[in-house]
Amino acid sequence: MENSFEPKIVAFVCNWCTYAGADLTGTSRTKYATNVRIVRFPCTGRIDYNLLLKAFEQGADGVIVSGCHPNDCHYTSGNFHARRRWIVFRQMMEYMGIDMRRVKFSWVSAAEGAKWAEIVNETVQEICDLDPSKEFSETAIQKVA
Amino acid sequence: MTFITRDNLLVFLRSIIDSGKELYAPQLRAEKIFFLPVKDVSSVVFDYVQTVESPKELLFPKVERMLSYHYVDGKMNVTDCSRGQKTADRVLFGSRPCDAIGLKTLAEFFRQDIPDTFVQRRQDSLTVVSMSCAGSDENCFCTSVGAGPGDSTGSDVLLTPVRDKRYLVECLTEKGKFLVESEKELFDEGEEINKEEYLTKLLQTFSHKEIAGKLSGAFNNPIWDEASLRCLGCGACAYVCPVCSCFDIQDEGNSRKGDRLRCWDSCGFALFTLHTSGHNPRPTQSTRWRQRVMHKFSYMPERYNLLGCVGCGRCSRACPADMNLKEELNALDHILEEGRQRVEERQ
Amino acid sequence: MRIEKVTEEAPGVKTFRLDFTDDSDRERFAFGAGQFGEYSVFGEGESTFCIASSPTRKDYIECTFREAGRVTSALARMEAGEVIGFRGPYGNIFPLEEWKGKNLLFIAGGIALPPMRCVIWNALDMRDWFKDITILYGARTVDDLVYKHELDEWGKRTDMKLVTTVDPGGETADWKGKIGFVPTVLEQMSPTSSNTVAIVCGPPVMIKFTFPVLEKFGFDSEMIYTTLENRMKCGVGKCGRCNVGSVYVCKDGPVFTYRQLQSLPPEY
Amino acid sequence: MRALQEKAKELLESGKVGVIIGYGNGSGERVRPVFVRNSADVAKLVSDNRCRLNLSTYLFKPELKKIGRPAIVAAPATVKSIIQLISENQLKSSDVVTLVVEDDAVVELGDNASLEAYSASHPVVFPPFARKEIETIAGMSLQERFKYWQDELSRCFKCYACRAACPLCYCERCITDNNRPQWVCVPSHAQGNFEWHMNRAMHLAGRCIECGSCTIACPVGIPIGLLTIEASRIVEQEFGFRPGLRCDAPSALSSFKVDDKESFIV
Repeated sequence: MENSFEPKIVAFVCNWCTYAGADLTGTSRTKYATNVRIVRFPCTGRIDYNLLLKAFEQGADGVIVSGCHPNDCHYTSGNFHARRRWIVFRQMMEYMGIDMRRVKFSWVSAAEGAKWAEIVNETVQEICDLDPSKEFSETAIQKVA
Repeated sequence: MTFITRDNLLVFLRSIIDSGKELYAPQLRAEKIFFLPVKDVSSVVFDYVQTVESPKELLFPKVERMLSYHYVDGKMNVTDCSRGQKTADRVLFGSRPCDAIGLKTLAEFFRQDIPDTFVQRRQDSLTVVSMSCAGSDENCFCTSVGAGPGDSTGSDVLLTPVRDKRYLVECLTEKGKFLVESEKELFDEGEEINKEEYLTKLLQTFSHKEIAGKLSGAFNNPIWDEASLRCLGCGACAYVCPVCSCFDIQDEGNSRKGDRLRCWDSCGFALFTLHTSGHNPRPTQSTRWRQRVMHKFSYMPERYNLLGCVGCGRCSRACPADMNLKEELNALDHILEEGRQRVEERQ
Repeated sequence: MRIEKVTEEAPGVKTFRLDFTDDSDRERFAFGAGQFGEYSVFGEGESTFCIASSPTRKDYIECTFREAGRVTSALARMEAGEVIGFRGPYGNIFPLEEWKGKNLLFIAGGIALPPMRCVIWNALDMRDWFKDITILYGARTVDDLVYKHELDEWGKRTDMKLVTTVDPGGETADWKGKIGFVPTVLEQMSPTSSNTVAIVCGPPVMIKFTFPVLEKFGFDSEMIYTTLENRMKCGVGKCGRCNVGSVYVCKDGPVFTYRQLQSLPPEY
Repeated sequence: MRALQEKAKELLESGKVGVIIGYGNGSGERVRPVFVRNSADVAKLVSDNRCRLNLSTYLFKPELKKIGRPAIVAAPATVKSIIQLISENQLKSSDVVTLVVEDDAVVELGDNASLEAYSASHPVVFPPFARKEIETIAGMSLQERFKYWQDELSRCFKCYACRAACPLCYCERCITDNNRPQWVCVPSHAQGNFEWHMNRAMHLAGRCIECGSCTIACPVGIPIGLLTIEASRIVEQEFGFRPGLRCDAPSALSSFKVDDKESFIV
């Protein structure tokens, strides 16, 4: 049965670097796991942590958040602000008992098509090892008693 | 008169669980007492004045699924959750007489006009075994709202602690009799006693009937502004209240699959009555506090002949700003009485 | 119910014509002028609007709404053919029977014409029941006037009188109606109160200033009707937010006389 | 107590302030917020170790703002929250007269410097239960922590007393009251509660001055203060930032350093 688990992974990426990078992965015909659904944002600074929560609540098994490398942000400092929030958010989630191995943060530039494929493949593999997301599924977080 | 010992009472509770019913009783959690499902009868607490939350969740849970919808094969399938579902048989043990009255009032309110089947169904399968009060605190005022520490209204069985860990047993309804009869040998017959002697003495400080009369002319009284000055506008009072029944309806899910849920709401929140246009009929905390008191002591009696308060004092204990309802009502009574006398003198 | 037709009335204001998806529902459904319903978009929630079409027009109902909150925005995105949820009808009705043989004076402001359109069409369809019918309708700007096509139609009819007005500054170059706030225009019209029922509906501030004008012209408070709109969730007197004193707008209203309102606390 | 009452009398009679926000005797053994507007009523003011609820949340209540300039009876945590509010441009030190009671003498903290000096010399001490809980949680595994919080939060019925009591929750419209988009589910089921408490913690990260008002206010006894305390601990550990100490401090989560640690980012 283990082989049949196809994790659902949502990727929140910035328009200027990672989205272009993922595009490059495609145009260079690099093959990589198809489990990922990409959501494009203007900047990592716009990626609210609530979006991550919502992704899990709606059945995602893993989330990738990715944007421009430090100092490369199209808006100068969006990724620096985002990074501070991630630092706090990750640890808060762990404090509340959520396994943060399900969330991958990365910097992928427009030129790093290969890195994008690598990150997706790696994440899929890691999530497969973790089994389907349990914390947020309806059995663990009951909607109605 | 029928009695039961503490030891036999625990056996009785055990037998309720064994019979497959869900038993709810006061238990300790985070240094506070709550009505919780009982797994082990040894965790049931007997020494308490009042639980933090009222037992209203047994009739009116904080979140209830009203309907589910699922769009399949080009068709929207809607499941009405008010129909067809069986509710587990439940026994509530250790509710105070005020709680039992609260449950009854709540059920009667939901029965008005278009009966609410969710509440109705839960009430039908609930047996209430209450415990008279041998103690009270400064927040209690049941005697001022027409009840008392040994009032049997709304209970199916009422126990009153007498001496030596024994309890006087009053079977009040068919449901109650049924429950007691099933374990008859645990109960014993004893001498006649005067129940009143074993109850806490709680002085009546005002009359709810008089308050109701006086409130009709008190709408513009400055007392509301003064009393609500320290109100923080949270919903703690409403959520611990055994009678408060206001709710919100929320959709959850997406356009293809999801639920329509009913969840508790409170008149103390600024958003409760806020119109989309930005207009708010109750724009300040004082108007919201007034609505709370008026609704309980004036509108509900006038409209449904139900009193919206049972005097349990939970709102006062829960209030982070220490708004004490008993004290406020006494002050209200006093001020309105003075006002009435002034008017009479002028005439 | 299925959306049959979408009409754009004004910026952000749309009218839906709705038909029942279930034939037996259509058969069973009956309502009176003044009643409202709970319209829902699954996943977004429910919203309360008056039924804007006349009970004399069978087989469909219409509702008009302004895109404002979560549900109305979702509704505004919907197109003909899509299905929405409906509960109702709820609330009381305008007592048209009692008004037989009287003059009717309708006074509406802005987005408050829809709840009145129901009773206007109802009255027009039973034209011989009533004597003079006058409508005074105002909005902030010419753009904000709803039911423009019907306003044209009403303006052309000879068996009724229509006065439209826009707030000062809201007129356009070719505006032929009046300019001024509704209460002011009403005062200029010097309406007769004899044998006349006034039906007022509009934003709270308009209502507040219109009642005194009507009283000045001798309208008895029993002869002034209005329909209230408080925030509602359940529509059946349970959720506890639409009450004005001990009265629930959803089941004792939404139609009230000014006399009734005078005895209630001003929480609407 | 006498000193406080005299000071209050002087402030009211001189017209320096319109209202004293202080503590008075409440039901039973409790104290409650009182708002003294008349010098004849200063006897209502008390000051003892029961006075724990942070009163600075009342500085934003519209009904009180109308009365006039307030003086506030402040515990160490209250002073910290006032400093934090000043640093967030919600308040100026001249908007409020801050009164601290020490050894039955009353000190008026009238400017940023005196507020900061007082704050620096008066650390907030957690009540013993909080220290114990913090240790317990620190020793838990991930699964245990998940269970612990699910269990605790299951009692939450979203009365928002925590928000109401918090001096730093001053938003006119809270994220949870917005429904476009609906970031936080309204019902108090497990999911809605998790979202609410996560948002509360994130919004108070680096801002929580650890007064414990939310925990005191919680009617069902959830140690919710631990969440915001943890958020602030993370901010301090990662960015070296402690709220409530300096009136001109930048906001931890709307500033950044180029070399913030990023070991978790690939």
